Amino acid sequence: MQTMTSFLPASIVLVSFIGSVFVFFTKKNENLREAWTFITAAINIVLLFKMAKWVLAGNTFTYHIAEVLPGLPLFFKVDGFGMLFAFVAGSLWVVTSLYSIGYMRPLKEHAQTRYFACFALAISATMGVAFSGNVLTMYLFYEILSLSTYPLVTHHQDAEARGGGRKYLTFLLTTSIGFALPAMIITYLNTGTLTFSNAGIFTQAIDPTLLIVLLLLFIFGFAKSGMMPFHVWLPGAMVVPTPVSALLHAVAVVKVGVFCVLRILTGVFGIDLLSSTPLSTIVCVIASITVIVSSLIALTQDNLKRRLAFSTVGQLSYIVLGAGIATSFGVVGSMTHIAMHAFGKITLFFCAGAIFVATGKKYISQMVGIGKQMPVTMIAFLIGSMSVIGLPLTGGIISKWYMVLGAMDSGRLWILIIYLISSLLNAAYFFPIVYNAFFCKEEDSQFPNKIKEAPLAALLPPVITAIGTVILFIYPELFLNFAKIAVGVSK
Amino acid sequence: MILGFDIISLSLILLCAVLALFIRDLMGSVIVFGAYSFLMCVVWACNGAIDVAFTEATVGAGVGTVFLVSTIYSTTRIDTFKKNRLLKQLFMFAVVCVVGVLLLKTVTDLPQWGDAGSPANTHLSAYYIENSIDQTHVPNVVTSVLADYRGFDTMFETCVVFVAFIGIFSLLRIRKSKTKNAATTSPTTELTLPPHQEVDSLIIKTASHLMVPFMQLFALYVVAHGHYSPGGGFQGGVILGASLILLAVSYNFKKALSILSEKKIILLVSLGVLIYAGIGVICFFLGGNFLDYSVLHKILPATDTIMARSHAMLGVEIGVALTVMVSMYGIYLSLSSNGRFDKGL
Amino acid sequence: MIEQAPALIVVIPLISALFITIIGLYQPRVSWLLTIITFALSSIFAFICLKQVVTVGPISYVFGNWPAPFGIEYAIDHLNALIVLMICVVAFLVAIYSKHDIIKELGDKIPHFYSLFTLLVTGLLGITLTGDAFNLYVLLEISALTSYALLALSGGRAYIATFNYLIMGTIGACFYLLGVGYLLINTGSLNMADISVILSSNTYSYTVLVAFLFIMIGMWTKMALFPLHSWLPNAYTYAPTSTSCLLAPLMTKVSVYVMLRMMTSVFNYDYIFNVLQWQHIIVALAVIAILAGSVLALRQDNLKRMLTYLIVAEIGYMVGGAWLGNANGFTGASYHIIADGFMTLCLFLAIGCIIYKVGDASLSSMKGIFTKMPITMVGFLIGAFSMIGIPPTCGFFSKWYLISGAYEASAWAFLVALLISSLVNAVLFFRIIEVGYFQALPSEEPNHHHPKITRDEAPLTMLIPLLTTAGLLIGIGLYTADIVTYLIHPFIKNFL
Amino acid sequence: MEFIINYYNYIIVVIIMMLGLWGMLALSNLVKKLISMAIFQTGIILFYISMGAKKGASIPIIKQAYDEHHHPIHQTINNMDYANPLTQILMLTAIVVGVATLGLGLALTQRVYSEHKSLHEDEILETLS
Repeated sequence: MQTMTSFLPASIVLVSFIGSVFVFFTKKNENLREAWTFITAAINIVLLFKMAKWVLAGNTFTYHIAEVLPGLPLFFKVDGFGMLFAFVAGSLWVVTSLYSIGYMRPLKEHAQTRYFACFALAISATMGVAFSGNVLTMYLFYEILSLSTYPLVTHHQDAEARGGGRKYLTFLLTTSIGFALPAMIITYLNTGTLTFSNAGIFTQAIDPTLLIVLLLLFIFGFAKSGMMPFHVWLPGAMVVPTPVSALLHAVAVVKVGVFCVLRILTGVFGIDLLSSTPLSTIVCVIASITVIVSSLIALTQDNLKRRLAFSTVGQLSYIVLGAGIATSFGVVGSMTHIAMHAFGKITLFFCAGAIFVATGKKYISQMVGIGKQMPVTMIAFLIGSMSVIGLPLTGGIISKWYMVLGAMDSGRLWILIIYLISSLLNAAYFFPIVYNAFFCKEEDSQFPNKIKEAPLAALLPPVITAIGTVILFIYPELFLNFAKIAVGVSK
Repeated sequence: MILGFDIISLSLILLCAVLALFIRDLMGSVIVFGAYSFLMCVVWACNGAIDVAFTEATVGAGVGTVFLVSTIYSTTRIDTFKKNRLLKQLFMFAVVCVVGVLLLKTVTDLPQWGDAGSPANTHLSAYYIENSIDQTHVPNVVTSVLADYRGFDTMFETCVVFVAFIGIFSLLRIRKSKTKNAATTSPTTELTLPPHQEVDSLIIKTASHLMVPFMQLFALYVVAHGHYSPGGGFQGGVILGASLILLAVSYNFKKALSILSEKKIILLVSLGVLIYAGIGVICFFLGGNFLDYSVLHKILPATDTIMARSHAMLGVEIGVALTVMVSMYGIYLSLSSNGRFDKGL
Repeated sequence: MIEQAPALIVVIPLISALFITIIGLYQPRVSWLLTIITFALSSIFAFICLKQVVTVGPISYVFGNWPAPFGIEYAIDHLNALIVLMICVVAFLVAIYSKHDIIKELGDKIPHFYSLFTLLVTGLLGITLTGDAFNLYVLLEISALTSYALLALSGGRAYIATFNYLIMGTIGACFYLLGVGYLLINTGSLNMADISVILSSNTYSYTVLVAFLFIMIGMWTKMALFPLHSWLPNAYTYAPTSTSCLLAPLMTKVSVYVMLRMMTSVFNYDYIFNVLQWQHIIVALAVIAILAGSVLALRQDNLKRMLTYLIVAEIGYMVGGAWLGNANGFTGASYHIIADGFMTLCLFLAIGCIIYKVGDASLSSMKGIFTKMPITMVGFLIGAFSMIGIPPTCGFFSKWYLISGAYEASAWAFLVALLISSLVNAVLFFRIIEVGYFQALPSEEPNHHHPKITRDEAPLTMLIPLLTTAGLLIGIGLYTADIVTYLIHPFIKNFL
Repeated sequence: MEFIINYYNYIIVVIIMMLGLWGMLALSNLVKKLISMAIFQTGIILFYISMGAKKGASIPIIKQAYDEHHHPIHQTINNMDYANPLTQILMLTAIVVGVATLGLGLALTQRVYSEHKSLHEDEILETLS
């Protein structure tokens, strides 16, 4: 175990940021602009791999940015969990960018430069969150992310998009300023530090009621995690272009939300404190309610993207639930689930987008028989949904497996039942889509029996991520090891 | 220190104050207010504050009233009354009563009137009285404190006058070329006067003509003799200003502006403060703190450090007088002509 | 020259104001240049003072070489050195900024404007530096008189608004003077440090309470704390842009500083928080101020007017923070003086640029403003983020300390009010961003996806100050730790 | 009676000040407001002057004796003999500030009148709304 001071984490954040600036200033030349996106993404990946080797060896990187408050600096600290998340975000960024080009260009979307610049900025902020060494740094990048994704949410600039954007910002800022900020300050005043540590930072005895209040403030404060009742922005933000949905739901926004909650649970409260107090149960109950309710809502949605959105809400709570169990396995499972769900869900969104690009259809009821026209897309969709449900041959099962192990460890059987019910519900809202797509009666089919897939740039990404989902089943160590290092479980 | 007199005049003052607020005719109100100011001078003189009384007589009762009258002439003298304000007035009365009771409660805590041993009369002021002669050679302690011990205050006080002039001037001054109805008038600086202004009384003209030199002479005495007798830059300056105002009132603006044109007024107002601040700056260059007059003995002939203070005080008083004179005059011109600089009262 | 720096900070602008008036008679355009040079010099000397205070501790400068209680003293400690620097820098930036705006709005009154401008800042600098209670009154009146004149220069509705301000301002100043009178009658002294020594050696009588109360009410009137705020929005809204850019960041903040100064230098912690125990009432007032300011701001359609109500709310921040009675609250209030000064400046400068180009500042005229004036809007955004309290702008850190203080003092209402106000700010500014960024210009048909709005930026003299201020907001934010450790903590250490 | 004599000044001061304050806040005519302002200020000035008064004291001009060569003879000066100069200086300043404010207020009043053709605050507010 070594701690190294290195500019690497900062450089990753900076590279994306500079990339965004370059994108902004090359708006005249579309190809050059897109080239910048890929160059920065590639540099990011390279840098990430460079760090990964060291982190897997059990080391951590730190980088001190500035001491903004006395004794409370902004600083980066890279551990396994941060690396895991950075990898997910970094690798999916490449795919999403590719997809964005395939999606935006045929549709001749406006303001593409703004779109790509904000996208890069959002990634920069995401990396910042991933590498944050204390709550303050995390909060800083969390807010930057909210602001930089706002133009993406309101991309269409019509009344509906503005409404969605308004809702998006209202919820995110209300919660982050109204809950997370005071929680952070109160924590600091009580403990004198905000630096993440696996043992938690509430080392001195502290009023248990205050702890509960803080816990609630933190969980709801990072509303990007979509915990009910602060999930409203997520379906509301469905007006955005599909690549943005992918970004929101899989790569950056919501994942940053759960990442933050997980960080708070493991790094501020600590597993030991959670499990030794009723806090763990509180987290589990909140998360369980969200899991079940959102799954039920998802069942009733006809708009494919909205159904996916509610599915996301449920899956995010899964992750929180895994951490709420407060056992090593549970936490490893939920950390890994960030990655697994990201790959699965992004596949689904890519598919939804590909369907929209190819046919212009948005509603599930209009997609009967679509498998005949777009078989590749729908197979990818199948794989994605399997992963989200947690079926074998996809990465989803690995993380779910760990979470179930964790639940058994903690001896709370009702959590197992929650997992079971929710998995069934997941299956219930995904499989009919796939089933109808392929096995509908000939006369119900709304599509000609002729293969007409979306353009390659929109088709390739879901295929890549679907394959990624399968690979993650075969080699889960890619992300599992990071999670294990983060939690301190031996490989 | 005639106690009974004090009490009587204070009661009269109260009466005047009430009247000034409630007379419907604004002109009457202003006149009563002038009386109020003069009675106030009396009270202050009774309390031993001769310099303050002097200043109030010239500034408050004199020039202040002139300003008020000028304004009423440029606007209206009728104070319309509306019933719907009664509620607000009652509410404010309640507010004021609360504050008043708060203050009245302190009265018994205060040292008795005329108590020479009260803290206010012993700590700083005793130092000034006992050391003024030794440290500055100026018998009038008010002058020495005003221009030396607390000279920095006084510099800004002069500045206040300067600011008032510049403020009023820039607010009111209208250059006809800028206004829309330029057709009705000729350029302002070259003034032609409406005929009724010409029908001035010869008696007034002659009387004021005779008075002005004596006023100015007296004013100069007040400025120069401020070290030894009541008075100083402010009082003298105001009297000088008043003499000019008298000319402007009894003659016309053309005559007034021929004595001091607009440009000269601005120049002299600035110059007065500049003299004051300049003396302070010279102290810088001679190695002292700002306004440390004692270092001036290095450049003043045949003076020691103490006399240097005395001399420098005269210098700053002249600066004060200059600014006050010209700005009072300038303010009057602006107010009485509503900024047009064509005709006044 | 270094040891004369405290006096030079004030004397340079004073003398320059006179020269501006004189030279302005012949060369009106030179006054702009003179003003800039003046405040550049003042800033340099203010910085020298700050450096000296940090290295050797508080400075005392006596005028006329009379020892402290007898002559007038400038007492420079860590906090007011910082605030003086802020005032100089703000004045410097606004001076640069005002060039085009003044030519457009005021025409031939340029030298008068700059003369009053310079004197106003002189007054504010003096108020901040002086250690003499009566000297403070004189300077208070200088800054007040100049501000009346400056505010009314634009004409129209500004006259009656300024008249109301004049009445309220005079009441404030008179109350202050009365308070000083009560102090004088109790102690016989005018020097703040001297008064403090004499006061603490005696028992605090009822007259001291009245003195304190009146000084506070005077200052609250001047700073527009909630029930006494009614003059501020009108006065600042109808004023010339450059005037409101100068007054909005400085006037109220300096009054807040005087309040802090009186609490720390003249009275002491024990008297204010243990003997009087008014803190609950005043924090409650601050809460109402914050909420009322925020709610009233929400109802405004004119941006400038909206900002004036935000000033009312921000005053609540500082008053509340100072009266929480703990280190964090006091730090927050002190730090917020600086932060809010630059924040308000940044927003007012941005709005000024918009008014200069678009003509008015109503919400509906903001359509397409991002395309038209992108650079201005970058500055506006940073100012807005700071107002909302998004790190790493300085607005976040002042909120941090204020919330910390509120938590420690268990002032839950204040804490909630702070959060609500942040959210209201978010709503306010994102409303503008939404209109300005995502709504096309009125002339454009709605479905046109590539609006051809030509860029039409404000002149460089306006943009440079704006961007500098925006940069300062982030810079101050990143150096919060240094500011707090080296400047604010040494200041409050003696108080608490 | 004793009480009245000892504190008469202060009581009048309070009444005058409150009268002025009330006028500033409650009266509607702008000129009246300014007169009230001046009354308020003179009230404060009277307060300062009253605190500086000393029974049986002369005005604060030191009676200086000189020898035949016009050199001042050193003498002990008793604080009790002269009225308080400090409060007087402060009030000199206050008077000047007062008249400056009055002047500026009057200038504003004239401008308000030419803008709204009224000196009545309520009337002006009515025309504005």
